[in-house]
Amino acid sequence: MLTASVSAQPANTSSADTTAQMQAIPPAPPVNVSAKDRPNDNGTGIVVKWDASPDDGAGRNNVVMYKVYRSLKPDAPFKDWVLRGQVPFGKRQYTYDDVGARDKDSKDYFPKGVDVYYRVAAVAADTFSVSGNSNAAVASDEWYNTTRTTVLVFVLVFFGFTLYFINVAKKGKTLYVRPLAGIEAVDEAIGRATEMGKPILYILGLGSASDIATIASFSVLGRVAKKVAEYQTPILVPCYDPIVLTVAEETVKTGYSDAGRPDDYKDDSVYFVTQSQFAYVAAVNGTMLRERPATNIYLGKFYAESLLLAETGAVTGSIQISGTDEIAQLPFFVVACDYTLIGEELYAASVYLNREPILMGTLKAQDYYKAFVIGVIALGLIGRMFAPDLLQAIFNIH
Amino acid sequence: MGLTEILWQGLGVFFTLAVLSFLYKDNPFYKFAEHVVVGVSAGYFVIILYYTSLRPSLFDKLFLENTWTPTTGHLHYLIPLVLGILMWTRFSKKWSWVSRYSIALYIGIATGVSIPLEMKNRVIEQVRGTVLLTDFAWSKTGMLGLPAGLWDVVLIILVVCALIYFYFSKEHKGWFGGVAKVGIYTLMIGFGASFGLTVMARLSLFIDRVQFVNNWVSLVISKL
Amino acid sequence: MRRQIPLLLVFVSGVFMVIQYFVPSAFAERAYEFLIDWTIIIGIFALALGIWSLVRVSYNKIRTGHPDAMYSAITLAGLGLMIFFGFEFPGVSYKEAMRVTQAKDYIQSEFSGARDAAARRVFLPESETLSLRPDSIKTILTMAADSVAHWVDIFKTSHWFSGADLEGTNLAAIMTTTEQFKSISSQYTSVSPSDSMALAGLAGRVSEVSQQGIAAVDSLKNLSDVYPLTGGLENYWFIHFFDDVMIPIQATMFSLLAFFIASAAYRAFRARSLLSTVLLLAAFIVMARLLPMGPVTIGANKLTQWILLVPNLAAKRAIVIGVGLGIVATSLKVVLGIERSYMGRD
Amino acid sequence: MEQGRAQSKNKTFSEMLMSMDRRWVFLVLGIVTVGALLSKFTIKQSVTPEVRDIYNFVENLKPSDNLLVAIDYDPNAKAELHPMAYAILEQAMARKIHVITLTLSQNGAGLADQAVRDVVDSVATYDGFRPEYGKDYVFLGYRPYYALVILGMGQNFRIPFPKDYFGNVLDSLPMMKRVQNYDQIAGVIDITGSNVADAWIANANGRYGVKVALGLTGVSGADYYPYFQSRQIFGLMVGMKGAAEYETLTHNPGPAMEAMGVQTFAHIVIILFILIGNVGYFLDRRAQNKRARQL
Repeated sequence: MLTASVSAQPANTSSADTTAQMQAIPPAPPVNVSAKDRPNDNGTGIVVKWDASPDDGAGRNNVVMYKVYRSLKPDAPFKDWVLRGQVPFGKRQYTYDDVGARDKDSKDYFPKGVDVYYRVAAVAADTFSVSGNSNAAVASDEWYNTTRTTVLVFVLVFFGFTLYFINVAKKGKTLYVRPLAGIEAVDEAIGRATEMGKPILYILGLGSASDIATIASFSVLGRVAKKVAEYQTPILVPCYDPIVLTVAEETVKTGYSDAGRPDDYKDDSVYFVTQSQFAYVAAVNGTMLRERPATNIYLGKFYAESLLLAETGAVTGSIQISGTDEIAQLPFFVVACDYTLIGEELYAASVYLNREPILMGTLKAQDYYKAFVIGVIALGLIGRMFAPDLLQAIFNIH
Repeated sequence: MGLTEILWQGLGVFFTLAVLSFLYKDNPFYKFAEHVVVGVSAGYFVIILYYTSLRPSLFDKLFLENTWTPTTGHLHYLIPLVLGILMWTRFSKKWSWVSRYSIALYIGIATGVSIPLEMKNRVIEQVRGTVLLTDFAWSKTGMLGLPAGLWDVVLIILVVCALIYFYFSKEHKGWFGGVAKVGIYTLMIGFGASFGLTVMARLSLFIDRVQFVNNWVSLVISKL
Repeated sequence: MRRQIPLLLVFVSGVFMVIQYFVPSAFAERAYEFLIDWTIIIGIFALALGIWSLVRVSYNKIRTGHPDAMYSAITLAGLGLMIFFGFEFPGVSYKEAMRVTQAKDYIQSEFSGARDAAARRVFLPESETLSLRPDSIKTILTMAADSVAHWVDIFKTSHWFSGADLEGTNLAAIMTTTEQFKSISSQYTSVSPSDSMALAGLAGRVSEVSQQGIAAVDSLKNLSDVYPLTGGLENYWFIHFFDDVMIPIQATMFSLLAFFIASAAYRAFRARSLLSTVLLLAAFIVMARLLPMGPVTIGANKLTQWILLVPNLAAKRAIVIGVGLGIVATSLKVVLGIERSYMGRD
Repeated sequence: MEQGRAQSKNKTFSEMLMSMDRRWVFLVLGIVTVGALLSKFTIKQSVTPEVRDIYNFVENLKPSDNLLVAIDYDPNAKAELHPMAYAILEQAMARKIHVITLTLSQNGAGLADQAVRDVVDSVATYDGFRPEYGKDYVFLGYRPYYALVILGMGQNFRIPFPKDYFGNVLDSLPMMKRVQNYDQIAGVIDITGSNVADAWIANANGRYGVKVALGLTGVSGADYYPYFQSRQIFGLMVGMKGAAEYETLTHNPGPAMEAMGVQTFAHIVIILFILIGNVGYFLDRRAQNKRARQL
């Protein structure tokens, strides 16, 4: 056990009464220091455990914190031990995750697959004492993260529901689906645009093609393009993200060819504006006032600019159908637009428009899964009384 | 503040007023500001993405600094380079279908990541919040003078009602319809409140613009 | 060939990404980072298609004598000038330009610490108050962005626990990853074995960029002087076009919301049905907190707390669960190839 | 929702109220906001109990009591939180209460130092005496690892702060001689925009039982009301409105009251327009029902 006491008080300590209890006697060191590989990681972590020093809270010289040191050689002089972390006092048993970096050239590289030793110092006001060496431990990475089992279960149950209801739908069992005002308005709105001979403005939002809300919006765009081709109504699709531009072009062309009019597709109907939020909105607002579209459809990811679009659209007197999964923007769409698809309804829109049995099956699966989630909440609340730590473990995902 | 600085800021003030004129009606000043910012911002992003993403994460890995001699060890970065160039097949009508390979990978990776991640971040996290974090403290005085535990129970009931509102495959009639109605009313109260909350933040945006113009005007007056 | 293989590619890459989530091993982690880099790179190449579309549409308007032809010319001029000023000319090497810009105004200012550029370590003086002055932050960020591995380490030469520590404390390592400029906030993570609160202020200060709302526009602007943009980005015209053209227009577009919130409230908050009355009342109560009407305001304040912590929270929770299920369902449909409209038809 | 854009002559009064051209809304809101802003218009805020409790607490302190004010924010949260710090420091120093200030935000030392100096100057000019460093107020500066600092002060201020911001040993400051740990501190007021607030609640109030009050930014403030209800904190100021309420209580109008003056006026305008819209709507519907009954 190595003790070193270096007094912090400069020689000229003035009045004694307030600093009397600052003895130089070091606190007792922590005990039972042990180390083992950190589970569920990429081989760059060791978990260090130790019991509190007898001076922690009760003893002569209160411990304020513990410092964890690491070395590759057990008998290295103390100055070669590397400080890895600090933990405040106040518990009976302590644990510290010593985590480093994966690639070799980084400063904080954690040596993988070699014996590593630990010492823990109990530190008081200005003295400290260091424990003996821990056992040797080796960091290694694992092939399955056990803490993510809960996610695996939730995903597999969802997968199971979806497969089951797709088969049910394939056997031709008709599935009831409640009416969705926003979607029924799409056909009516396109008809209105045709009568007025005005274009339809379709905005896919500020998301990139990797945002699932944008992907859901593509499927609606495909259906709208097919109808627009049949009714010979112009369509305008100003895009914010270059990849969304390419995929939107592809989707609208498909809609026109589905309606048997591939050559009616005009090149400039799907066009790129810019990748900056408010410059994009300035341009789209300008287009709204000049082209006076009869119908504006906003489906996808929207941020602070949602109200700018919706309120300008309201001035031009067009029917506005909106839908997003950005919860912060839903209030503005609900207030300013005629119809709003709230969160999950945006994702159900493609099912409503295609009405293919398989898609209806996936929607049915989603509903049953909601019942499953409500069941889990109920079970969790009851389970909390009987096995709280099991519940903690289930939801401790990292 | 030199004269040129004042002139440049004056340009900023001009554009501020040009955009505010949109409130009255569409006019040449707004059209000018709109078309300028579209061009300038598009150009800005070309430069920013080139310097901050394309060079560091691709060119610097493939080629030694500022020379065309290829580095070793990063050859697997040739794949994204090829996929990126495949996107350019869209310039030609005939070969544009080749770009589907890049788009396929782009969307495949994005959707694949979302399945477990969104299940955890959105669904499991909310269930955890509802199950673990509500402490049903009946003794503690909660909001509106009623016990805190009561509001935890009300919260869970409202979450279930709102979830039921989103049911697609069941007729919203009878008791089921009633529960769904409670759900939609919860949503509407929530939307109304968040609308009201943002009024203050949006007003201060306009206040900042007024101060920007005001500072410039008083600066010019003081210089005259 | 034109659709089957791409759809197969979607399936394979999708399934791999699902499995990779459950495998913590170093290999899976490297593969994940590499694939995410792919999507960023593909996105940037696609930008050329976007710019081409913008140029083509503007040019067509000019060619066909569209009434707004003059304005389309202005857009093309803005685009051309910005790219012209932004690109540095050959000769000045990219790395050299970076060092020149950084050396110019960041290092000379009174940064009193020592810089060990080779080992990418910064030693800060043992000042009683470790309050990092702005120029120290700039130096640290510059070194991190300058290095190939994007690491820099902050060492403090002695610890406030006198006597207890023999070697400088490794306070934190500031790491920058080259993500898209848009998500710059995630670029600066403070990663450190010991408590990272020491420099969280540093990371926190830059992370506001990702919060939409007021900070978004302003911090994008003042960030450009902290983040060591390189090359032509220090060009006089490029900076002024950014500061005096882009920022004022974007900030003022953003501020229009103050008026539109008022007109939307006037137009839409009508007690037509019980539902719209409830919506109106909730907004009314929250706004009433600010009225100078004594007991009414205090009552409104209490009610607002209740609305925010019970109905609003319940609504948010239900929507988030619903959206989560919607996302997983849609992703599953895309990976399994059930949803394929985005792929187009051959 | 047909938007009545055409301005037809024979609009009934209710129709006029109900579907006024929205540009009137813009005009009135614009004039009111610009007018209130340029005329530095301030309104007395109606004060909520959670802010009044902090004011009463400081008001009831005796001159020899020690008040710990933690200025734990950095420049980007300054707009909302600086007015709170100034108002509290001024109230305490003017009443000769011993004020200990420190900061746990790593970019906050400069801000805290500036706030303390400004308040000392304003107390000297308005209250006729100049508070003396070391006797009336002390500034301890910044320390990393905020959790450890709060815990350390529970045992002894000298553990995390052997010296103050200017390098004086703590014991050389008369005011600090009798202060060992939280037992000699009447209360802590933490002003922050970060989760340092949680550490003050858990480590200071939770473990050592010292009274803690919070001053928070508007964004993070909403989630801390439950702590006020459960008495873990004895007071709570949130955002620009909280700061304006405190300025109202201490009768020295400052930046917060000005900012809130404009906001309050603009909110009144918006609420009036909503009422006008609804009055018009009801009059119109009643007129229609009457006409329907006559047919």
